[in-house]
Amino acid sequence: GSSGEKDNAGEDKKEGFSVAMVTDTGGVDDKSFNQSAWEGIQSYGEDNGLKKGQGGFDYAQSQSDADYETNLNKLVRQKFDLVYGIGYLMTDAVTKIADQQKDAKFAIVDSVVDKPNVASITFKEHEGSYLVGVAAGLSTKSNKVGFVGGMEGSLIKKFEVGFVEGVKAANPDAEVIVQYAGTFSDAAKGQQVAEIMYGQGADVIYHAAGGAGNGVFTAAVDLKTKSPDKDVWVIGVDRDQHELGEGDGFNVTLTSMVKGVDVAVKDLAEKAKGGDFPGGEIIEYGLKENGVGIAPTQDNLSEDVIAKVDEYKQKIIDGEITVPFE
Amino acid sequence: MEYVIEMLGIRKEFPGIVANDNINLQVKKGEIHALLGENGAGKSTLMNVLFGLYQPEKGEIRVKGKPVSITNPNIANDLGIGMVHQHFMLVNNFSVTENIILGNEPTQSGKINLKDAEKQVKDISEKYGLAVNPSAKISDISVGMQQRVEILKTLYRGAEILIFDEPTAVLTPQEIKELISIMKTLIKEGKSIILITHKLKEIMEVCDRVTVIRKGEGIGTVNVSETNPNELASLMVGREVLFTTEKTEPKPAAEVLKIENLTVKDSRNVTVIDSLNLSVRAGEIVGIAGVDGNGQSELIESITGLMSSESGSILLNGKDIRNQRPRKITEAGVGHIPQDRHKHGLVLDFPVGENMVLQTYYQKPFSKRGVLNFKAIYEKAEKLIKEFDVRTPGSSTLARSLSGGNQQKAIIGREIDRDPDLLIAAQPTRGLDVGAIEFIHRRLIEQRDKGKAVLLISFELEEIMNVSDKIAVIYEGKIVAIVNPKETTEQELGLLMAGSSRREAGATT
Amino acid sequence: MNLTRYFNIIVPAIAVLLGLICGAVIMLITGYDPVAGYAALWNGIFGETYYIGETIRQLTPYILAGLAVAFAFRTGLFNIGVEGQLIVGWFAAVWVGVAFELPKIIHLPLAILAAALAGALWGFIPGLLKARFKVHEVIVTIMMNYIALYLTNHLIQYVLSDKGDKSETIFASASLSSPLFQELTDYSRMHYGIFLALIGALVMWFLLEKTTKGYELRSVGFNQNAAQYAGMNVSRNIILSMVISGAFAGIAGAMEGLGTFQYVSVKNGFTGVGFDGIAVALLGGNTAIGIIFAAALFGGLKVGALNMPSEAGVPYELVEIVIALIILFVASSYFIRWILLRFKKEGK
Amino acid sequence: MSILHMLELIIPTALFVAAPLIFTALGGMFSERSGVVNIGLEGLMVIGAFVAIVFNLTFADQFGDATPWLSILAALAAGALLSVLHAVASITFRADQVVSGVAINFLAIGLSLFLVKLFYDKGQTDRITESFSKIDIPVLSDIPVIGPLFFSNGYITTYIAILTAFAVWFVMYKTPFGLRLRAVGEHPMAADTMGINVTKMRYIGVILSGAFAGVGGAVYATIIARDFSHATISGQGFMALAALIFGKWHPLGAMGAAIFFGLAQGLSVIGGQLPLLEDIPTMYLLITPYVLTILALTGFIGRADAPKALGTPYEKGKR
Ligand SMILES: Nc1ncnc2c1ncn2[C@@H]1O[C@H](COP(=O)(O)OP(=O)(O)OP(=O)(O)O)[C@@H](O)[C@H]1O
Ligand SMILES: Nc1ncnc2c1ncn2[C@@H]1O[C@H](COP(=O)(O)OP(=O)(O)OP(=O)(O)O)[C@@H](O)[C@H]1O
Ligand SMILES: [Mg+2]
Ligand SMILES: [Mg+2]
Repeated sequence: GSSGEKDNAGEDKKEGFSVAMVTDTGGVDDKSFNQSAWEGIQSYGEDNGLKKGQGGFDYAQSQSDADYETNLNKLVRQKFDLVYGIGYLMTDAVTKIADQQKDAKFAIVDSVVDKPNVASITFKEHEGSYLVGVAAGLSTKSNKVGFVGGMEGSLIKKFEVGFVEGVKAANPDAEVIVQYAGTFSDAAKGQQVAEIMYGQGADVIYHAAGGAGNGVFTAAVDLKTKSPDKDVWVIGVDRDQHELGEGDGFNVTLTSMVKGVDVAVKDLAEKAKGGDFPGGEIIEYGLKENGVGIAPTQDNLSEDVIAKVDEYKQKIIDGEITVPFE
Repeated sequence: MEYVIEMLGIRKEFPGIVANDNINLQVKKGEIHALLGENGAGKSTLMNVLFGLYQPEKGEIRVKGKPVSITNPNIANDLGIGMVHQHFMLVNNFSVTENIILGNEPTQSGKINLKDAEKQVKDISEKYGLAVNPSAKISDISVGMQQRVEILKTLYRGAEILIFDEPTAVLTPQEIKELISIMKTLIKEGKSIILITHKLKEIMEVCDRVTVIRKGEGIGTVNVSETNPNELASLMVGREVLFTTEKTEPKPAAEVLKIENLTVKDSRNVTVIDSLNLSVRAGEIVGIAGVDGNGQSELIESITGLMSSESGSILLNGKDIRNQRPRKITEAGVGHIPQDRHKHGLVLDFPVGENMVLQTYYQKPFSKRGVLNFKAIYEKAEKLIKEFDVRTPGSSTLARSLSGGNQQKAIIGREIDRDPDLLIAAQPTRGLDVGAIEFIHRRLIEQRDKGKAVLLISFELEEIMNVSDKIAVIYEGKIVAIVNPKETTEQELGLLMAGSSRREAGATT
Repeated sequence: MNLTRYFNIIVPAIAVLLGLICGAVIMLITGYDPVAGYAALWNGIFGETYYIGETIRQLTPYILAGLAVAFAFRTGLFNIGVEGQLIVGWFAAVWVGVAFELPKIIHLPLAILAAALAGALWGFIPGLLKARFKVHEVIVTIMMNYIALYLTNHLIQYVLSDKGDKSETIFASASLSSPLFQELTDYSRMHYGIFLALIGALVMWFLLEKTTKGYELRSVGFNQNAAQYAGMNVSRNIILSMVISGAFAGIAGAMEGLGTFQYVSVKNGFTGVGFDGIAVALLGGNTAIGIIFAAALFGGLKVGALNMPSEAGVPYELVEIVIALIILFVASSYFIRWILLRFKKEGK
Repeated sequence: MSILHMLELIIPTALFVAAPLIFTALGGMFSERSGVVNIGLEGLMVIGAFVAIVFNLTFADQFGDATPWLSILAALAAGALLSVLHAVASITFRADQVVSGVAINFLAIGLSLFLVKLFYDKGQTDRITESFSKIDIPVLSDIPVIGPLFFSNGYITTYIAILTAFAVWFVMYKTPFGLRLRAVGEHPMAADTMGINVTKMRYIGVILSGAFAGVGGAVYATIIARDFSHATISGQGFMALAALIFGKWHPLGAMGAAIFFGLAQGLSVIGGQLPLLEDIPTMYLLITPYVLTILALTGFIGRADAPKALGTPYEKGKR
């Protein structure tokens, strides 16, 4: 239900630094970056004793891309001190509203908006993808791994390129099959692509395909259920997608490439609260900043592989390896 | 004498109209009882009440003396009442057998037993002399056979009392003859029949008694042996009716339509018109007589541009109009009263007014610079409605809600008003009452007298003989004979239409 | 006659009322506060000039999409392809918007024309296939929607950008955005397109009801055989109808491309506006004036509903349910009429 | 890649993609054959998907392995229930059938998401744990060539879908019920005069369509999506409608069309890996299924005749 907004509006306004976010059409529980961002905001709110609603922390869900601007505007009107736009799709909306509402503070995730009152948060997804690429290259037995992208574009390209580089670095003999599903939402398409890839002999598939990626997990789990002695793995994306790979007595999730949207969002809110809002700046979260990385659940990786991955990680952090992204 | 059916004091209302008011109808066992009345008099309504499709507001129905309440067709079926509807109630893409057994299918462990059904159909059809092909699709068989299927449907259900609603309106003379003999067989087998028809000749020929209704009210019942067509007609219309249309001698002038060696193939590449020659002069009515399916429709459609032809020429006032677009042909001076008024003649969902300019809407004064002038359109419509006695609540009433006769009058008005050099009238009086028929015939002759050419296609020999100045007999896509209506007989025409040559037919000249 | 007009107004009004009442009942049953919910909805539409502006912005493409569906419907065709036609229209408008810089008086009309042409082309194909090969327009338009989606996505990536996700922003000379409206509505995205939509409605009404061509199109819609008999070119009219319908849809796309967004981006799925257009058209009884009202209702509910979760904690989807019920009630107007007639009789 | 290997890869995936469409298109056929347009198939699938997932999540612990079966039954019931609304509006209240169907689509998505928020306080459900697994059909899968292509690595529901299509064909063309249903859709007044209750037949047709579409949605959600969100069913109902028309309102035709869609989509996936095609932009592969469908319709399938009375409410005595 509703509740709670009126009683704390008065007091909290003064000392509490309120934050809110606009989701894209995926919604706040998309098991992906919107959810991750919302977790970051919630965690910030709890740490600072804020309540959900006006004057505390909140989100506005977009039903279509026409709603981005309306929602951003609405949250500014509700006097949130910092408003996030989640996802590169919101770039233009944030640019425009930032122009109109010069006194308000904004942040955009996954994209860059060059305005003095906007902080841009981006991630080095290629670095994280490189690491899981290494894991895949070392874990494959068939020397064939797959990459399933959602829709083609510069963002997903970063995942693809990083992953392919990682595989090649760890296992020069491995072949990478790359296929785009053409959608971020159609699980059937993802499943079909994955089945065909596994059918071609791939044994590890990394997906960066949003909801379509669920189909990749489905394909793997069902294959494994049917032929338990066959090795099929999926590498999850954005969050630790361990639970998606759960089967009857096994798990097909090799590992996941996590993107610390929650970390970044919370981090920025704390900074802004402390009067240190990085307006006009681009904050890049890479391996070094702990903004991307390999998921903590690594049960299915062997000790050797984990050690090797850590080795590469250090090399990237140290600048010994520069991962390309296009 | 026992009555199998008694309808007493029946009243049926529709919103705003009383279709039946205090009508009595008593049918004796073993008789053919005619029901006569103008278009819209309420005949079909009364029969639909008897068949359980409508519920009467008042009145009693007795079957074999027992009062019954017929609330749906199933009950009528159970009481032994079967109906052959005015518009066939057949599913076109089903087979004959499927149509007959529908709703009453013989089954074998849940599956329709088609073999058994076909055998039953065959048995009944042999018993009553109703030749049908049980496995043929309805869309592939002739109208006559479709009607036999309708009759078989009722017999299959064990009907004792059969209602025929205008069964002959759609039949060719041959088919009518067959139907009459079928009805006689049925009576011999102990059935009773109620027959609705506008053709007084048929009533005189087969019926025992006739009940007349006028404007929803029962006028009375008379024995056929004690009456004559003139009396029946005036009973039903309420005034004197002339039967043979008054006609002066034709004054044929220049040739308006000249068809030479016309050949037409249908979609299956079968030759349906085969080097046909025909000529129609100004000031004369040429009637085309023929059995349905001998190329009449194709002939009309090729002249009017609705169908394309292979070769030959169609000259209108000397100019070839073959394979031109319909618009060109219309503009060249051809008027067309189509065979199927619902399919071609009208846009049923347009008001009567807009239907009146169906071919002329783009011309002045109905359209100016691409914009319609509704004032002019409705003025024209009002004028035609008056002139042609179209009975409609108004020119903005939808054409759909007019009766068939009035729809036909609207079309005829529209076509005649354009004053075409050649007027093609295809079955212009189908299903109409004698009053309306008289009116239409007069209009056709009027056109002729104004010096226009008229081409009349009809399956009714009587109509052809009465109205035409010259009769062209069509057989298998060819004109096989031209006869003078005054010098021929229905017998001779019938034989010619069946394909025998002039000499064989025993021409008098 | 008077009764018909009375019914034409009163029946939709009752349907809307019934829909809202059902919505309230649902909120009550599920433990939400209907008063707060509807207050939030109201505020989301009328609470601030900004929201009013946004509502008008939202209903603008709805009008045009509704006109597109209705135009085809009135001529006997079911255009499920408005969505695809809208997408290609959007793309074409933006393409022209970013490709040249021209005086506004040329540039803006050119961009709108491009959108109309693109939509028309997308309607032409199903129209042609229907007229020439009797292929069912419903399937072809469904397929064309997907083709439009993938094709424009590709072109956005490889033609309008360098493997990017969206185009540049259009030049101001091609923009429909209105400083005046923005000022009046506190920076909403309301734009001049609303005039275009209203003109569109006028055009559709005039074309169908008043012109010779409209008469032909309606004849073909009702009875192809009679139209052919009357000398009309049936095939050409079917194609024309789909082309005009597609052009309306294309212009709806221009509203998004030149008005609301000012750019075009890669789409993960359909915009939904084209499908909503079906509901708008049907709710508006396929008449121009009806569509304007239906679009206003739709636009208002959709924009206002965004305010419901935050202000009253009521899920946004409640409004979708209400919209569905309104459509259902309008569709079942036979029933409402029947009850009204009962009332009238008893009153007398 | 050899052709045979390619087929081995594509056909099983085509079959599972086709299964939900087959069920839904068969349902649509019942409705449309009885004369009622059902553009609400999409919404009916949504409700089926929603109910199946919610049921599965709620009862997985109680019912274990039987859960997916029971959740499909629940979806069947839910689809049937929602379709009653379409039936009442379009048959009893003589609503425009297209309008009513559009309303069903809106209602289904609105209602199910509303309930998801109400039940789980979030926008999409969790992932289900109980689903169907892949099987090889005993004996048949051992047949050389054909076995691996058609009878291995399939979901049981796919085989049920295909068998159902044949069963529906039998019902439609061999039983009194089918004959009557088709008669009602072709010429309701004729059926009426033969003592068939037109209203009843149409109600049955529409409710069956709801039941089948509910199953279609449930199969999609249970096997493919495995959770429920706003995007779970997005356009499959319209594709099923297209399959129905493509298949000329014939059960086996509809099944064939659905499998054709699956194959075309599979081809578009695998096309990216064929030597000749690998360099062409993905877009061409993505639009392949749709272009192929249009070409097929234009080239050799030709016109389809809808049931004659489709879309017209039946009123006794109306001309
Ligand atoms: N379903 C109906 N709804 C409203 N009015 C009707 C309906 N059916 C018939 N009527 C009215 O009842 C009157 C009688 O119609 P009916 O069909 O019984 O005439 P009919 O004698 O059979 O005419 P015809 O010779 O043309 O067949 C008509 O004038 C018509 O106005
Ligand atoms: N649903 C209806 N509403 C209003 N009038 C009707 C309706 N059904 C029939 N009628 C009227 O009933 C009368 C007779 O109907 P019927 O079906 O017998 O037509 P008809 O005049 O014989 O024409 P047709 O040439 O088509 O046989 C007509 O006046 C017609 O308008
Ligand atoms: Mg009659
Ligand atoms: Mg009649």
